[in-house]
Amino acid sequence: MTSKAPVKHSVAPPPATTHYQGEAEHGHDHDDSHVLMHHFDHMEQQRESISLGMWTFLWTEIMMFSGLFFCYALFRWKFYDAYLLGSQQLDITLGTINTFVLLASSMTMALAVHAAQVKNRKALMGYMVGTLIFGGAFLGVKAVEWTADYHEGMVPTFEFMGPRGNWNPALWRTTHHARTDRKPEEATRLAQIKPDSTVTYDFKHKKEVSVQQVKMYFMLYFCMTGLHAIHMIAGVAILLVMLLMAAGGWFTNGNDQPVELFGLYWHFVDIVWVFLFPLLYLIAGFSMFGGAH
Amino acid sequence: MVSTPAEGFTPTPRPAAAPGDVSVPEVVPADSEEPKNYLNVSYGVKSWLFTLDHKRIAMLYLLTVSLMFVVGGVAAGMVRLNLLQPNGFLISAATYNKAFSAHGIVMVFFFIIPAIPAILGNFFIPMMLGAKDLAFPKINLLSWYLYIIGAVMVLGALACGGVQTGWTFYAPLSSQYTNGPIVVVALGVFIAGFSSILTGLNFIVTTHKMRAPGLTWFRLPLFVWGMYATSLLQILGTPVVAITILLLAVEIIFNAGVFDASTGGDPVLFQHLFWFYSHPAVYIMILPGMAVISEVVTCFSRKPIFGYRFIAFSSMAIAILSFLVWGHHMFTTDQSPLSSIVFSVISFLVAIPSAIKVFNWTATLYKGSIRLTTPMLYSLGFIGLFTIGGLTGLYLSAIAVDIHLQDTYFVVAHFHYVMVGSTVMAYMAGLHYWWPKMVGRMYPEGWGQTAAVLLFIGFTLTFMPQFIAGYAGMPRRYHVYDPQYHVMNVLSTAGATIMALAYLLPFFYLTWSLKYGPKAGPNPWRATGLEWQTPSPPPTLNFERTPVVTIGPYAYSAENDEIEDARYDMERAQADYAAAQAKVAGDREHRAMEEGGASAVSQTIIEEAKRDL
Amino acid sequence: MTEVARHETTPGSLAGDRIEDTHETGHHIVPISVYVKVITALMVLLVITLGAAAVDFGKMGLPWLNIVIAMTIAIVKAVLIILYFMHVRYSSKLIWVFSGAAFFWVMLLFVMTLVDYFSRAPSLAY
Amino acid sequence: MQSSISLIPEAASTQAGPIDSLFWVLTLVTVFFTALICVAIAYFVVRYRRGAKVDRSNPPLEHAVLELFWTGIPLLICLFIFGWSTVIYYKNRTIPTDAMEIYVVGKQWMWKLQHPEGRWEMNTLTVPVGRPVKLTMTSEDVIHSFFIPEFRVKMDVFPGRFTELWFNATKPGKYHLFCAEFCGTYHSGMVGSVVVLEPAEYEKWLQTGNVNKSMAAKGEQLYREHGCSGCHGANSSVRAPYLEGLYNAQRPIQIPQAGVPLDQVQSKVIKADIRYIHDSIVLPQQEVAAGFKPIMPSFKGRLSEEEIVQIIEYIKTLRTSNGTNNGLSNGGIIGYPNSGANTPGTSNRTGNIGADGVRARTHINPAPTTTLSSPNKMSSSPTTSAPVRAIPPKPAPVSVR
Ligand code: HEA
Ligand code: HEA
Ligand code: HEC
Ligand code: CUA
Ligand SMILES: [Cu+2]
Repeated sequence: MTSKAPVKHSVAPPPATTHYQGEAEHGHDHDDSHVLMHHFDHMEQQRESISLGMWTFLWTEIMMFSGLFFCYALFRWKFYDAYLLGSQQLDITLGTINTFVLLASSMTMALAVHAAQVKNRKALMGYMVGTLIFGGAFLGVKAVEWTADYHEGMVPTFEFMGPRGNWNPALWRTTHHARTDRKPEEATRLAQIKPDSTVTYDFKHKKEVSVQQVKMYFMLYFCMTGLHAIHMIAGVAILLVMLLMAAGGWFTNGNDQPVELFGLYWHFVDIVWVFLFPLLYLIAGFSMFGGAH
Repeated sequence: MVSTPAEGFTPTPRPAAAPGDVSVPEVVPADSEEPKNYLNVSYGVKSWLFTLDHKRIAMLYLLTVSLMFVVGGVAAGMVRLNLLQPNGFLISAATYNKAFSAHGIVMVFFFIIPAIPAILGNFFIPMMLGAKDLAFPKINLLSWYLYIIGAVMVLGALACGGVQTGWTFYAPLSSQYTNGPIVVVALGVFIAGFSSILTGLNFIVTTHKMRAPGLTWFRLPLFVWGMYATSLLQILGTPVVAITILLLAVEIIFNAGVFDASTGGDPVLFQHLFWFYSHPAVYIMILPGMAVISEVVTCFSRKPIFGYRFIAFSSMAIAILSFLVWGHHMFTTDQSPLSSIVFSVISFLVAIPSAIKVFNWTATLYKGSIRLTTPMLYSLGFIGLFTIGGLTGLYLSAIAVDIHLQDTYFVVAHFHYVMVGSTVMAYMAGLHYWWPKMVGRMYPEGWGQTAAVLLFIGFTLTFMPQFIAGYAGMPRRYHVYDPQYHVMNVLSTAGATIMALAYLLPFFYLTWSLKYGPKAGPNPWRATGLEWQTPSPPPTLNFERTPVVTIGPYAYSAENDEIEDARYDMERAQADYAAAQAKVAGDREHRAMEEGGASAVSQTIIEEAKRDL
Repeated sequence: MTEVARHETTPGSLAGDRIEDTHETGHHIVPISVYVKVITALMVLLVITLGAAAVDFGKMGLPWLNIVIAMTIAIVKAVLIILYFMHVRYSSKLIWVFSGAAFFWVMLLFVMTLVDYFSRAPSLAY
Repeated sequence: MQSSISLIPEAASTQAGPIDSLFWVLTLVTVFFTALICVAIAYFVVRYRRGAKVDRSNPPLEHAVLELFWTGIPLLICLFIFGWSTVIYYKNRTIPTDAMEIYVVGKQWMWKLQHPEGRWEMNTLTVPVGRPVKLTMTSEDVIHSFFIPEFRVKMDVFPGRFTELWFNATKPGKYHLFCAEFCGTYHSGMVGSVVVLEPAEYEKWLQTGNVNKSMAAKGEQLYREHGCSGCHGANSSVRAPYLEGLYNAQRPIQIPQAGVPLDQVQSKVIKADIRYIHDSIVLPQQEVAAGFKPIMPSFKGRLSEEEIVQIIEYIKTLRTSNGTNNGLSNGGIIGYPNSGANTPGTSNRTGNIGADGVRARTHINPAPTTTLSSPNKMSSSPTTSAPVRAIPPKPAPVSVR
């Protein structure tokens, strides 16, 4: 058990040189956090304050995402068909893989916390690396997905890219599938697809949705997954730093709280995805695959 | 209220600073050569910009927030001046729109929301809790920097172009039909939002975890209760408006169509999300004001507050109810009648806690020993104006009447009564009340009282006519208006000039007092809060030892005052006595010198005399 | 091994057993076995989610069923993670409140706003 | 226009009365409580001023009864006012079935008002006294708000929806018309007046001035031009429902569901009101006339709001010989499983949309850039001096087709 700095448990204020430490929320900058900071009276108070702070921070995170979730809910309710069509453009396999990966990373993170608590440095580092790998994998898959989305013309237009931009329904998967059983009239219609027109997605029953509404789905899709990904990236970055610190035995000397706090953050990000996955990918499932059935 | 065991200083009672009294020479302990406090502990720009001391951060806020107030005020000056004539003689329509938009945005997001929490709360919550600092000093500093970044972005955007959106940024106007650096402003507000979130976070944790031993929830000063409720609102509301504003930016950049009716999007959705924050935000503005009033009113009626628990709980009631009424800003949209009615009834309910507070403050005066110092004047002004402002809120929450009043000057008058007449008054009250503690010097009482009265007059003259113009149907955000409203607007502008003056005075005399104000002892008001149990200005860690609290706040009593007075007179006598002795001693010494060679006797006498001092 | 751990985490300090089970997230050490159980549960739930989604209840005239199932499962997952991975189960009352409260406010946002949309003329919904 | 200072604006509609009385009661409450508080404060401040020799012995610190009292009284007052205001609100909101209709299109920064008889006005609304008038309003661009202080009525005007507003003017005269929702640079210029005439004069007025073909007549023309008749006409090969007697008829429609074959979708009966017809034109796929194929192309973007409204006026005039709802317009439901399900509704001629007080409830897709097709568009608007739109709106993604 390599513990570099022995834990201080002095109740007396440390020398003035002691740094303040207040950013446990942000998961980084954990120097001396196992030392009693001079504005706290004792370690217990410090620990509790910091973890309470973390939870409060998670409040704000939850409220922030909830705004997006509400927009999603509202328009899903209004434009179910558009959402259906939109979700069919996504790659459920990749989505599933990512969900799996993220849950796994939560597991490793939890184990990392455990390792820190039992002061097992090697295990701690191992689990951290594991979490890093999973987290990285998630981001990697997302990157793949997004590039695919781009090539399949699902990225809504930038103003400066002109009215069309990359946005091109004619490229969408479903429409591809649809081509298989296409009748002349739809052929013409499909050829005419413009960013502001409507697109047929169920040729059997002549169901059309406004491309604009599908676009709204994609906007929300990119906003939600984007915001989530930003959190992931931040998490991975922080975790890297913490890994180095862990190597130095920072968290296996009784100062396991930073790991635990980061765990809270990581699990929260995981939870967000747990909701995003079924909402964005699994609308009424695979039934519509291949356009007609 | 506090027994601080083995405390270095038992507070030397000071005469409450009535105009006459303050100038009384301090009774300085003999052994004091300029004690170290948070101001003189270190010098230099760096020591301020990188400080982690909540008191210094509060002072940073004081500076910047005041600046923003002037900016917003000057914008208001433009608005009012232009409305002097019905024909918009002064500035173009676009400029006018930019002026009131800037006014609203700056005043709301950069003046009133940070004003009391980030300045007074930051400075005094830790002290009232007997803590050495806020729980997260670094985050505290971070939030100030976020505020600065946001402010710079917004001011920059306003400087180069400005926006014509009003502070409400309604889509699709803001998203599609007007240009200008809206995205920059939006992001500025977004960032400033996080500043206020972090402040709230800090307060919540501090209040939960850093109370001094014995300081139970019901021994907390009501100021802390109020700030706690405010923090809840900040934490739960602000993120929503943040994401909404972000969505607006996305809407503008990517043309997302979420708020755009022509693509099936919903403009009303924006209003829902916006007001989900912005109504609680109005209580973010008023709750701190109420918190200040609760402190000041008790102190200057020398009497424990009336109905402590009711005031405390009403704050929490407001905090929760305020999340259920936002729809009352949308009565004339095509919001469904059902939800309009639901929102209406809850709006009426949320009025009740405020009513409770008002009545309890009034009852506190009963059998008090009231002195009309500047803070007290502001506070009484608050109670009166808030009553009017709040009750006119009831007009607006009555749907039938609001249909007529929505977006008229009646609304403008309403919210200036509650924001300016109430919150800004309370802010002024708090600033004067705690000024001696913050800078260690008294402000000139006479000037203070003059400004307070002037503000009250100017305010009433400015905004009372707007109620009338409003019910007569004058729509807000009008650059030119129907001549029938001319008279009211002239009155209003006249009032505004008086107000500007009334705000200018404090700028001057408070600055003046920094250097020339008479020294204030630890407790010039002889107040009971923990913050007064330590020197002014306080030392960096606030207290030399963590105080131990044994009883509730506000242990004021007129009888005590008499004893204190007596004690004060005694001390003063002693001081004179000592001075006299010193003089005598001096003479003796002198004579001894003349006699050539100081005798051991005279030496000892001198020593004694010196020690007496 | 948890037994050992218990003592190891609390090196004769203020943060000793006294607090361990009462407040203070994280001082209670959750045995690995629990984690394993939870993660298996999560994975199973994930599979169920997919399975349920594969069926399109819309065709059976129950278009709402898909989303209901999906959300219920998601909530269960979230609760599992919060309780065990985030240790709320072993935390102080305060943390219980804090971890729950946010969802209360999210509910306010959803309910109060949807009251408007649902009580508008029906044709908005299709 | 009264130019003197008016504390209370003239009350010139049936709605104004109740609102004013509620307003006065509220004022009473306000004055009372303000006086109460202020007097109490003044009294205490004087009586218990510092140094005054008065009895300060054992001051009360808490008084449950008092608290209850001043919680209860305000609560009662509040609930009373709430109840009253809500009643007024509902009364003022339910639109009389016999109200005459006028269409309002708001756009930056002017109002265009169209009388069904074809008379149109800019920024002036002329109405007869003593007759309920219903305004069906929509916007070409941003949110505006139609506000007549003297009538105490106001309603926001949205792009992409209909909102409704009604009033019943009680005295002839000229009143203010304001736009109350900030709508851009010349928001304050989006004002006009409401002229209330004696019924006789009104009739006269309708004939004079810039009458162009009645809306219906215009609509008929468009109906032909855009090939509506080609499908809906009596002798057309396409299987499209006849529109005779459609207006206000009970129509069985089907709302397509994801993955459900249309012929298996349960049909439901709704009233073919303005909103429905409007949507059938711009979003035909949204609600399909039961038993028909959803082959009608959308006319979104091809027809301006104004034109659509004219077509609707025309469709309203389409009546069958016997004046009843033509069974055929339920779609001669041939060989469709659910045909038995829906019986032809009977038309309630008196029925008027929104009689249930329900507001516009759709998102139609106006083309924000289309301009009002009126000969002298700006001349009559006060903002002539100003450019019509200082800031050209970004082309709404949908507008061009
Ligand atoms: C500090 C900020 C603040 C505060 C405290 C309030 C307090 C209240 N406000 Fe206000 N309000 C605003 C700031 C504030 N408001 C702003 C900025 C706007 C406009 C935003 C915009 O459009 O730009 C606005 C707009 C606004 C509207 C929308 C108007 C419209 O646009 O059509 C409504 C409608 O219900 C409303 C209602 C109320 C009510 C019921 C209260 C209540 O909380 C008041 C409670 C207080 C009292 C009731 C007085 C004390 C009680 C007594 C003395 C006892 C007697 C009491 C009774 C008999 C009940 N406000
Ligand atoms: C805390 C918030 C706050 C504060 C303090 C104020 C303060 C004032 N407001 Fe404010 N006001 C709002 C919040 C606030 N306002 C909001 C949210 C809106 C809605 C905006 C919108 O519609 O989007 C609004 C709108 C608004 C309007 C309506 C504009 C319109 O709808 O067309 C008017 C008009 O009279 C007005 C006037 C004033 C005046 C005269 C003051 C005075 O109290 C200001 C006095 C202060 C000073 C003048 C600064 C200090 C003095 C000096 C530095 C001296 C030098 C300055 C001069 C000589 C000018 N305000
Ligand atoms: C391609 C042929 C076609 C054209 C052209 C056409 N329609 Fe239709 N219309 C239909 C069909 C088929 C339906 C029934 C299915 C549906 O409701 O979508 C219909 C339905 C309607 C309905 C609903 C009628 C009901 O009974 O519910 C209205 C109203 C209507 N059309 C108006 C118009 C107008 C106005 C135009 C011209 C601007 C027009 N249509 C042009 C084919 C057409
Ligand atoms: Cu139109 Cu303001
Ligand atoms: Cu409000």
